[in-house]
Amino acid sequence: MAIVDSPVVQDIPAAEVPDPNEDLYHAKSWVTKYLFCQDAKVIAIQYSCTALGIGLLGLVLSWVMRLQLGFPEVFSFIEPAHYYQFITMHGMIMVIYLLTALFLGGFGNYLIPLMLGARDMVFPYVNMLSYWVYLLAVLVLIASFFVPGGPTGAGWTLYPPQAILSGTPGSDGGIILMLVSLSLFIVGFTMGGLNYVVTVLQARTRGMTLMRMPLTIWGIFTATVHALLAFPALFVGAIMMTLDRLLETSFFMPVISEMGEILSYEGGSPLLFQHLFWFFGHPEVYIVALPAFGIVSDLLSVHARRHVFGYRMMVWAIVIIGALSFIVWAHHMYVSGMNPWFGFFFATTTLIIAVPTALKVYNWTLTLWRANIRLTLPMLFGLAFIITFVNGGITGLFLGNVAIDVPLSDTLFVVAHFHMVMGIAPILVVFGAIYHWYPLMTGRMLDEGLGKFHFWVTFLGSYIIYLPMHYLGFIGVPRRYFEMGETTFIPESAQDLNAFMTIVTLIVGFAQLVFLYNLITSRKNGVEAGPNPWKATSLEWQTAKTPPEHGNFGKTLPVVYRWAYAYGLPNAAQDFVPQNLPPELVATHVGNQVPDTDGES
Amino acid sequence: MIVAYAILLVGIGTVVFHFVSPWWWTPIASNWGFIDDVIIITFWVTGVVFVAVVLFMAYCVYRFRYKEGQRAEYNPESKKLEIWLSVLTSVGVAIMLAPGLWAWDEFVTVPEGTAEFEVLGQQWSWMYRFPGKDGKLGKSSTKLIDDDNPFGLDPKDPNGQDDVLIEDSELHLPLNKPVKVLLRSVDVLHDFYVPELRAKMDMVPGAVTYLWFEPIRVGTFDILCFELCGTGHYDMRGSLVIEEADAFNEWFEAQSTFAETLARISPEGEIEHKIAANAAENSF
Amino acid sequence: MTEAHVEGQQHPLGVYIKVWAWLFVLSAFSYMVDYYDVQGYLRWTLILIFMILKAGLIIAIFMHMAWERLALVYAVGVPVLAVLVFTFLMTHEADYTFDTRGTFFVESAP
Amino acid sequence: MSESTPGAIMRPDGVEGVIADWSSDQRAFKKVPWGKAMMWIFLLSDTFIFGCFLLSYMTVRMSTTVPWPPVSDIFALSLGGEPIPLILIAIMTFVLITSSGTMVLAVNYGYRRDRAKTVLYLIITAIFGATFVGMQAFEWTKLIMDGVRPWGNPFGAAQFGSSFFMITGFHGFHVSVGVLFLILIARKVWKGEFDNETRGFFTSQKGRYEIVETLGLYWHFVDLVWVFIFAFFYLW
Ligand code: HEA
Ligand code: HEA
Ligand code: CUA
Ligand SMILES: [Cu+2]
Repeated sequence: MAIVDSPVVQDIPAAEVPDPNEDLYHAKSWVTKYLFCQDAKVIAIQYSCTALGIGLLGLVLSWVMRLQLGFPEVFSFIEPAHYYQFITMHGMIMVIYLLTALFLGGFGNYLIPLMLGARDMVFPYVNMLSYWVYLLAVLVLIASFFVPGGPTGAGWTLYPPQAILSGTPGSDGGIILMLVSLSLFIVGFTMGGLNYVVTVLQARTRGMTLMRMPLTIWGIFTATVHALLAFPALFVGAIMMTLDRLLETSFFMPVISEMGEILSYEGGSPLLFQHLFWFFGHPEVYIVALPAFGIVSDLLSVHARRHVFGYRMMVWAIVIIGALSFIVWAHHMYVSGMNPWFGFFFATTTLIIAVPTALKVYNWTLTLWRANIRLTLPMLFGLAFIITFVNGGITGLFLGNVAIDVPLSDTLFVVAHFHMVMGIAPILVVFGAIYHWYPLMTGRMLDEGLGKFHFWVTFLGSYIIYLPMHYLGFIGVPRRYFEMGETTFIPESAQDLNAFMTIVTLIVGFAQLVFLYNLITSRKNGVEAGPNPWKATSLEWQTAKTPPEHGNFGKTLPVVYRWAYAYGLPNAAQDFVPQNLPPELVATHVGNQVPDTDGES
Repeated sequence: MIVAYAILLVGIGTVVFHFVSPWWWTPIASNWGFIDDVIIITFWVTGVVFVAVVLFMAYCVYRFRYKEGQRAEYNPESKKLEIWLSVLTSVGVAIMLAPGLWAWDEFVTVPEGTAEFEVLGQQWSWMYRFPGKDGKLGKSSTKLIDDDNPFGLDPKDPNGQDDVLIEDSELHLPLNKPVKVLLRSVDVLHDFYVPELRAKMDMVPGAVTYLWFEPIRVGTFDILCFELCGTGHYDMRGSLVIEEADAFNEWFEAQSTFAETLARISPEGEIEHKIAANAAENSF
Repeated sequence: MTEAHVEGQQHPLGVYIKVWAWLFVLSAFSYMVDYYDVQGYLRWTLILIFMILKAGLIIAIFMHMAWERLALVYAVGVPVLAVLVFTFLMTHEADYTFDTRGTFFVESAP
Repeated sequence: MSESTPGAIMRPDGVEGVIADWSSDQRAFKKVPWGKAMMWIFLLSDTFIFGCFLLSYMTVRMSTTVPWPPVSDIFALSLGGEPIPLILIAIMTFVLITSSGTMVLAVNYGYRRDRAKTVLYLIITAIFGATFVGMQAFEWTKLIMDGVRPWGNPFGAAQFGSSFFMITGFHGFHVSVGVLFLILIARKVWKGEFDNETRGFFTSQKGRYEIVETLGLYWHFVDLVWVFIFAFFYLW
């Protein structure tokens, strides 16, 4: 407990590095201030808006997909090829262009410097480039909707040979633009990612040890490291597939007889791509999950007015999950025809990962124990996250247990699993985080009433979409089917259930529009937040101004004396003690912020 | 208050739904019942934890809701509790994993002497090939595929001459006879799955994959392609008829062999009709 | 060579020259393996040994890893294990593919 | 080698030092400037890229049933009538190693604030680098004239050509980028931008001699990758 116990502060060592960024670069013109801006906070907002914008497209695609599934043959404009293009784009947009970009580019950029007491990222210029390359990747992605043949319909997993053969929609231009867009995304992300990692490792303020960082930062940091090491596999896969498609090399292509015609490929290995893809893909799902883990810990702690339970275990769990997730990838390939021997290895590693994850879940709930829980919006989203994540994680255990995956793989059970654990749980955290940090970014609160509506509809709605979907998976209903048609084994009632899920999807979708409205109007009309409205301890709320200005803090950087979870300290004057409150003031200080960081004073 | 009830409701609702929902396994028709059992085990282990976590949360939200002036307990960690929880979880994992691995071992280990046949996938239809009297399938090559030789069999391989070719999506298998299914694709990835059999495996062009099972129930079942293979993926269906050995043999005899199809193409051509003197006992 | 830690990484030129020479020698050795047409396990072992020695020298001396604090060394070195595991597994995967091809396919042009 | 900086605490060595460094404040890699830390992490990421390239090459080579072409004969070159196997590759290897040697000298002189020598060695390094790329181009031309294409070749497995062009192409791209930066940095050193800490035109960050070391890391990495390519692609 020595590390976390804050009343007894160890010495803050003398500065090794004097405020290394005090001579900040200052923008000279409107263009460099708002458009090509190098301030991480502006870049963060650019990232977030772009990601939410493209996410909205992903959402609309999901409605169209659901319409087809719920009411087959009603919407004649949806052809099979379109359907496959929609699911592909939906999956890819949601996982990569929305969640990865939002958590790392958006939240990462905003929160890392602020929470660590840095003035900016270490390489602001590269950081800015990162956003513009990301934007370019998004534009290329959108462009693929307009090329002849449309976007690719190979599924977001892009498995060759089909991805580049003519039997799959979008195999002319669509797949190439997809691969180009992914490569651009990776290049752009790498520029940003190096910034996040180096900032965390090398640019913390005095007293901010790694073991005092808020879990948000731990989550984002580990996810970024993950991304830097996992994206290379996708990058290499994308390059090789581009070559296979354009130059007819045979990396992934064996001899193929397509529609009676023998193609010129020979000797390649389709499974190689799957390994590369999942060597990236599995870490990728944790890239999406780990920031959510971190952020939700902070949301729960702040709004339960209690420290996170078992902070050190939480940190180690993140790190262990991170490390293990590089050796579980082939659990997506149990029935891919790979070497059967792998099943034993990967099932074991996969289920081992459940142990640190389970500990995180326990610690979240134990954070609530003997707390003083305020049911604010971020808290509600946090609670809902735990439920949906446990539900989705547990179904992961079914799939991870190799023999069980045999009947369940590629059924709707898998779709239900990953929507529960990825499409809902982290999305709920995103919403909670937006309700939590919006006041910091804009100085105003989001509307509470609209927020409650948004919460209940989204949480309950999406839960009842995906819970029953598991059972369709048990029946044996396949995923990625344009329509089921006649079968001997699927009961009539399954179609009614599908229609029900579609209707709920549309209702949930409507709630998102309400959220969007709230997001836009509250910028002008929201209640003034004032400094540190949630009475939080972490540094981002201790800035001189709300919203923080360029350079984040006042003349001097804050000095950190304790961990970020000093809530309910017995001998403190109030129920929270900011990280930078000098020890001698703990017993007396009352107020939302620590006095002398108030900038100009 | 409402929130606590809502959480409670979600937890209880989930359990109730599990027991009353009309949607559940399609009745099994193969020897893989053990996989279903492992699922039931997993349901119990994870279900208990799910309910425990949700109930605990509901209780906390109800009991420790905000009161002005109240302070939360300050007690950052408890080694003892965390060790206990890790151990219990690990035990839970072991209870699920052990039977799972055992079942997988069964699944990938084909018993000696199991009869083989081949399923051939292509966009977007199924074909099947049985070994003839010799019990051996001839070698193939995708390069040899043409209209006259849709399976791409090697005409020079004596084992292939008596192979029985079924250019139709309907497959028949005899009851209670274990079979090893060799899966081959000529173009893209496909996946052979019959929900009642519980066994599926991808078909990979440029390789041959396999699975095995023993049919234990007579009936006609759907064969579906379970790996996205292009626009026609959803329409790539077949049917599997499991029947008594007599009925099967009758069907089987009516099919033609590779040699016969070759002969049909070039009647005057010399075709060596090699039939292994002693038919292997693992033939159909 | 720790005395010269005043400003960044400064080391006597002698070390660099020696390592440079060694790199030449080792490269020459690995070239000899091919030139004299050594085959089989001996070939692979020799190639690997020379490769690892060369790589080690470059990383340790030219890239100054030998003088860095272990915190950095581990941070850079440990993740590479993931690639090694991946490679190891892929050898088994490739072997398996090769075997099924040999068992079931004929190698013949139309 | 405990070292003490004014005002800093004594740092233990070895594994204890790892723990001490990682649990300290401000920075985890002591005395490592931001640029260098960034380069190391970038190189780690790049290692994964090259690792994936090489293991993909390994996988396709091991799984194809078509025999692999006789590499050492294909890369043989006739010098004075006799074909000598792999000779060009051997020369390229020596060129790259030499450039690595000159680079390390440039870094060294940079830290000694010896502007002229730094520039000299940077330029020499760039020249060797460019020579390497030139020989690579020659190699490609020769191979293409022999009929090797990304999609096939007369000597054996098609994956030989595709892997060759892809891997050496990607490596050559790294070398070329390195040459560009060598010239760029040489120019900056020459103009004294690192002595008076001029701010970069784009980045508006101060120029420092550390940049030479950072660039050095990149250059040695390119050499390092070649060691593996040489072993696995040409010799194996
Ligand atoms: C955020 C994303 C995310 C997360 C966190 C996870 C988490 C997990 N996933 Fe999931 N998964 C996906 C996203 C994610 N997954 C996606 C996108 C796909 C499909 C891709 C595609 O094919 O398109 C997929 C597919 C997928 C498959 C492949 C299925 C198939 O295609 O056949 C498998 C198989 O092993 C799997 C397993 C797991 C496991 C074991 C976990 C574990 O990490 C879960 C751990 C969590 C818990 C276990 C819950 C908490 C624990 C407790 C409360 C204690 C109770 C536990 C015990 C008693 C042990 N997932
Ligand atoms: C994070 C990832 C994510 C998210 C959020 C979603 C959200 C949804 N998804 Fe999707 N989905 C995937 C990832 C995701 N999905 C992936 C990877 C696939 C596989 C593709 C493939 O097979 O190749 C898939 C496939 C998939 C299918 C299967 C298609 C098939 O196999 O035939 C279906 C069918 O119902 C579906 C439906 C939905 C629905 C109804 C929603 C939602 O409507 C659920 C409820 C909505 C919300 C909770 C709100 C979400 C909010 C936003 C997206 C932010 C929007 C921005 C603003 C409000 C500003 N998705
Ligand atoms: Cu064949 Cu899907
Ligand atoms: Cu996974």
